[in-house]
Amino acid sequence: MSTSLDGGDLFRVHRDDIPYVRFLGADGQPTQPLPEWVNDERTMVGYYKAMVKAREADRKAIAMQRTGQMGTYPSGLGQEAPGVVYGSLMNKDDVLVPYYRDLSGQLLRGVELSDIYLYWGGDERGSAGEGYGQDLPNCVPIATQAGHAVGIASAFRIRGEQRVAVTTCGDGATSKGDFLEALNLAGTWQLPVVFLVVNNQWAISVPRQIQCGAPTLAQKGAGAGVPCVQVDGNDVVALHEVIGSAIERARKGKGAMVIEAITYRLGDHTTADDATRYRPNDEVRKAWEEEPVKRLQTWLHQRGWWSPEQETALQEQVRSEVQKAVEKYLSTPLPETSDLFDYHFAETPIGLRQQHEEMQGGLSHE
Amino acid sequence: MSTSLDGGDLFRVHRDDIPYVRFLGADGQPTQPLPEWVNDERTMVGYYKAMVKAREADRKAIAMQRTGQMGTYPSGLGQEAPGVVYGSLMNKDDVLVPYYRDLSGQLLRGVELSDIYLYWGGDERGSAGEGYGQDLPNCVPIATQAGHAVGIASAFRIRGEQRVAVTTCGDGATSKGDFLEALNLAGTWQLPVVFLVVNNQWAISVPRQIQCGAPTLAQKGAGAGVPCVQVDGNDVVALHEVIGSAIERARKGKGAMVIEAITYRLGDHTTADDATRYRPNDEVRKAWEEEPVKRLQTWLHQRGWWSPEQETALQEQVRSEVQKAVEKYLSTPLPETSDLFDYHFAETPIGLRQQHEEMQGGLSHE
Amino acid sequence: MSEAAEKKTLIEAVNLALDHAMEEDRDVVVLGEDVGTNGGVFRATQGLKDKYGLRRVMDTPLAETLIAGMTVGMSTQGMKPVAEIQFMGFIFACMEQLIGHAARMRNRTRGRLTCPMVVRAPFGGGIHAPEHHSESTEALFAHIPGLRVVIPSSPVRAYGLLRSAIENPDPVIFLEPKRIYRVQKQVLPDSDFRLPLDTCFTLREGSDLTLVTWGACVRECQEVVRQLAEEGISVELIDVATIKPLDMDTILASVRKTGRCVIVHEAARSFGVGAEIAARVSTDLFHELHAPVERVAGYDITMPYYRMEKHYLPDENRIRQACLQAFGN
Amino acid sequence: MSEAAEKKTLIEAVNLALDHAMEEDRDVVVLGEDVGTNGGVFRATQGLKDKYGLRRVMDTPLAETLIAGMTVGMSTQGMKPVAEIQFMGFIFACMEQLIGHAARMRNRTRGRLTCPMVVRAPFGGGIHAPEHHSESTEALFAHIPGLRVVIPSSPVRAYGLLRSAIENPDPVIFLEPKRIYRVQKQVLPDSDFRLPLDTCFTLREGSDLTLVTWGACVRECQEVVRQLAEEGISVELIDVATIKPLDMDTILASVRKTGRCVIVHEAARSFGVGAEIAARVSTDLFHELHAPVERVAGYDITMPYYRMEKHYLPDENRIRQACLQAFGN
Ligand SMILES: Cc1ncc(C[n+]2csc(CCOP(=O)(O)OP(=O)(O)O)c2C)c(N)n1
Ligand SMILES: Cc1ncc(C[n+]2csc(CCOP(=O)(O)OP(=O)(O)O)c2C)c(N)n1
Ligand SMILES: [Mg+2]
Ligand SMILES: [Mg+2]
Repeated sequence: MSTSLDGGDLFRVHRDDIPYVRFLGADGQPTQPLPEWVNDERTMVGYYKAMVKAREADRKAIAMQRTGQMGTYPSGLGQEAPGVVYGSLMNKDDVLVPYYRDLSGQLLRGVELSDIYLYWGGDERGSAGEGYGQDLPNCVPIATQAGHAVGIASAFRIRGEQRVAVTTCGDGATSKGDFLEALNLAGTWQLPVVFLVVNNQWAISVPRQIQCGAPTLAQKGAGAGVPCVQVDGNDVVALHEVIGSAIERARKGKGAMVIEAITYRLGDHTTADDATRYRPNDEVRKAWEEEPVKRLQTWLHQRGWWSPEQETALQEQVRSEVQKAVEKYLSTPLPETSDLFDYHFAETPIGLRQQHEEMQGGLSHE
Repeated sequence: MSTSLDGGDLFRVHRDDIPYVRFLGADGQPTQPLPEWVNDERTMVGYYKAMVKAREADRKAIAMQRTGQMGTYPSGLGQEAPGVVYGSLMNKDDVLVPYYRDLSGQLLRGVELSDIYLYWGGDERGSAGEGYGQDLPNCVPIATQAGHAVGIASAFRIRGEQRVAVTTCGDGATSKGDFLEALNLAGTWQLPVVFLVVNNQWAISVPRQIQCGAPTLAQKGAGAGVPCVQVDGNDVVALHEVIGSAIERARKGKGAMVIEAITYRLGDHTTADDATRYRPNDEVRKAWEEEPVKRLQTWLHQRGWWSPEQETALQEQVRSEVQKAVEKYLSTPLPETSDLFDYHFAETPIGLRQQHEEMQGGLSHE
Repeated sequence: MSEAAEKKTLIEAVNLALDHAMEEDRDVVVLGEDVGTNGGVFRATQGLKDKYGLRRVMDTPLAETLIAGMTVGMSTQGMKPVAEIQFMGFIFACMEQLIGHAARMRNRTRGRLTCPMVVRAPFGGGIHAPEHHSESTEALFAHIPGLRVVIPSSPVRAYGLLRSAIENPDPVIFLEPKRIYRVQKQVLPDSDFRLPLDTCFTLREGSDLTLVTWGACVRECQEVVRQLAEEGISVELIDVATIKPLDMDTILASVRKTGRCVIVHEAARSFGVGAEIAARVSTDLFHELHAPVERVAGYDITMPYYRMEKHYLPDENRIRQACLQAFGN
Repeated sequence: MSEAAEKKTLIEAVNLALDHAMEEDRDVVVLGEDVGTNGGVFRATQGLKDKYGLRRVMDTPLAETLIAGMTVGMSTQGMKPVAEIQFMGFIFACMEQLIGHAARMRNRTRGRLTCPMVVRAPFGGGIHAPEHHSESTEALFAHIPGLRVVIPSSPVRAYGLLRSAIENPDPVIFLEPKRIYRVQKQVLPDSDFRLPLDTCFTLREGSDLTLVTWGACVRECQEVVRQLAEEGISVELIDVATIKPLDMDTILASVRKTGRCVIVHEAARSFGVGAEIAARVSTDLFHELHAPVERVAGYDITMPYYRMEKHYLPDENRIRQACLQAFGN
């Protein structure tokens, strides 16, 4: 076989400059001039407080799991930042389409922590609370939520509403067809949806480089006609800039965006996992140096907006708030067995009602 | 919500220069210096003859359908070029993983035309012929063949074989998760597979721009870490260059490639379709000016390798070859009813054997 | 002429039901492959794009998983999307969304979010179609808690059931027997006409045997019922129509009366919908049955390509034999 | 100590079967999510990557459709891939490949290409897992012509059936009841040990009633059989194990003897595998049955989250009641 093409050019992986946005370095020092809005103390301190609360809520969930008070739980340790940012920037009537590691965002969206505990405690009512508004509940089958997000965004467009759907997923999820098909639709139809890929470097035991041969996950947008960007996922300033712009743009009818937030899963995949089986300690140690809470704390300190006293008070406050949620969760009585039957259809068919009676009677006869 | 990012840069759709390769223009004139191998008369005339034969085979299939001698048939009219090229360039022990519009390629791979007719004539034995070698049969569920191709390529890699899988699909197929998931694996594992996207501008009635918002389909490779290129799909020289390089590169263990061959579906989607319902005549008329057979004929004429006498002889020859296949097809007796049962498992379970007896007896009793 | 013009085929009834539903409720939208300008490969959505515009009649990219997923998403917003899957053979990519989300959203959120959606798909064989264009796998959906499965067998029932399906607050898999898309014309009732989604239709009353079927097979069954009537055997013919939730009460009441039951369906026999009906009838009417329940169904093989498909499909002869057998012949 | 070391749990038996199969045949490869360094989330593939290397133990990207598709492709090349789907709740994205290709390749090519592949998945509830981690939808696969469905219920059967499944020239869906992954230890036979893929296992002979089950429910059934024996009722216990092709001969022979049949499974009752067995037994043994065939199964609801899952799972009490009922109690 003979060909004359210069393979050098033809065969490179195309990647033009996917932007990477960062404002606060790992040491809490600005890496470039900070945007104006950073001068708003409430916003910046708010981000900090929200992350601290999410972390405490997370810690408590793991503790409860260890003592048999909760089921398998996926910790969000280290990736609190994207959630507090989108949770702050979305309008109440926007719709969040989360995956299962979005505790920090859900709290800011108004979901009750006790509901989140209830969900992981094995109770469907944990996804029923008023705090969710129209937000979708946790999504367990990876990437399937991406389809919902573009459907919701389509509904906004059909109805001419100025609302935005924000959907999150992990790095692993970007390999699944659901994500890619949804992205393609969003690009074709210019839908008001933001895809936030929380790249925490691992999909259970599978590292980022085994998920995808492309240099960035953001560039999955390229093939779908969707603009894409990488952002430091532990830097609330960069996240605010990027997520904020993407939401604003979507709201204006200018279409979708893929954001790859680079962060790290500091904990095990879930409480059922043991990450030391597959992950070098070194890597985790290094990742701790990048983590978002300390980083922002340092910056707030320097800015003069945060003191050890405030820290102590905050820790106390979040502990007590979390404890209240724990108590509410633990004291939630079991549902009626009828609950297991009554929500399959708007009106429960007679056959199901009979099966419920059977369950109550402890009888197997039809 | 305030952000300071300059949206202009952040929000463009990333697309660096996806190469577009063409050598012979629509008028049969070179658009750039031709590669050396073009001086091989046998190759160039061979491509011509193969396209002419494919076109006659196609014409005949439609004619048979119109007269009730064949089922629904998807014409390949206008997109004969990619097939004759990959069909010539692949090694016999490479594996073709086609879609359903690959007649021209399958013929060159050695598949008997009568088998292809038999398949569209509603007979499974049309995919059984020896001519297929290890090639996969036609694939009807869109894009699902892409998964097979990367599986086959994985098998080559595991066994250390220097073989290549070539898989084809349409423009519509690039929207389906199967294609995108397979592409991602090929990029991650650097598999010896070539993805040939035959962009004929339409997926039944859905035009290219409704499939995807990106400027090229080739760039789907970018998000998967796979090099990608566009090529004039009606230009056998360009196709030879690009497909040849991709196969060679894959064989050397350098990984996968996405090739978007730009062509046009000159006919209806299938004999069950009526493209005038949704497609402007003008567009079709223009597309005829780009079609591959005339283009190559013009070039061969100018080169002095083709005469009206040769053309007459060729037409006669292909008609008689095709007619032989038609006769073979039409005279193929129905299979035994046992054929319907005997190929579900290597050894047919007793229950199925009983069902076959039931079928023979015309009885419904189990 | 105008009389005849009012008569509609099954596919035209589907088209009209969609049209009326869209006219009456702005939240009803249609999406799928080729549903726009082309009006669907069977013309189920013909004319809708011109009438209701691109926003409500959406040609999607070629991606069934996406179609199912976005339909779920839209419906959580209270829209009433009607998705078309071009052929049932291509519905399998929707399974994760249908099983994992459509069927569960209400239960998962204890009623906070719901999926008032319809997924339509032509199904079944007998039209000389290519591979993958003739499947009937209604059993896969029937087994899933939270889904409704509906199958019309006439233009009138297609209209009434589809209107109800679209208005129903839960996800409905609406399977259209394409073999009879155009074989029968009926005058449709007016646009208020609805049919219940949880009741079998007794198409003919009888006293000696209950023949239970649905979809395209209703036609062959009707013919057999006619033949048997001539021979003095009175058959009660039930069109199940709403496969899930299954209206066993109607079926049981009938077999209680007749003492004999034959079930006919096109899908592969084993683990098909007929198995559930046969099991229920056999167990619940253990003491009333005069003869074993028989099933006439497709064989446990992949639907053959079209040259041989007629050997697969239950025909009048097989149905008739099974009925006669219930009388000891 | 060394004695005890030889005893294996069901999951260890799976691991050993994979190990031996890979040792004996270079064409056997393992692929899936987290099957490499992590050894699978249940440790089914533990140690295999170290022993057989990255080429034969492949961590795939997170994409079940892909996993199924590439498994089909590999197997057409004569490899014998064993794919792991992490939980059965995530197998639905594989359906198009399994139904459309794995099950059909041999038939489609009249034997030219085949799919000697295995898809393994842990299934069933009872381990307090999160949503989507407790499904049992074996009926969906059983209905598909061309697939085999195999479910082991003990370490020994897991070993013998998995070895056979891997060697079998056709696609096998191999479902592992994760609730009993670690509840029982057995000494495994040597590496030549195989079990047939088309035969039910009669775990205990009896004369008064046939109890038919599979998977994790075998345990509860065994306990009920023990209890009933004390009460003077002799129960024959059948572990179906090979759901498809279904060995009705063994089941029918047993019920012909006992005259009574109870079927137990964890999946939702309606349109489940039990329906087919009940239908066949009822029809084929119409004149021999002393009592109606009863099914004890999951209710027709989505498996509840774990706080309430025990209400869903068939328990000894329900099984026992159903058995007694067959005697008119
Ligand atoms: C469709 C599907 N397949 C497999 C799983 C099992 N699983 C749960 S989480 C996970 C890894 C997800 O990784 P990633 O997307 O990176 O998100 P992360 O957990 O790291 O936040 C897997 C494989 C699942 N939940 N859904
Ligand atoms: C999964 C699936 N969905 C839908 C179809 C029906 N269908 C057959 S061909 C086709 C369009 C394919 O378009 P494209 O990929 O561009 O290939 P072309 O036919 O243009 O060559 C569709 C929707 C199918 N065969 N498979
Ligand atoms: Mg991750
Ligand atoms: Mg096309």
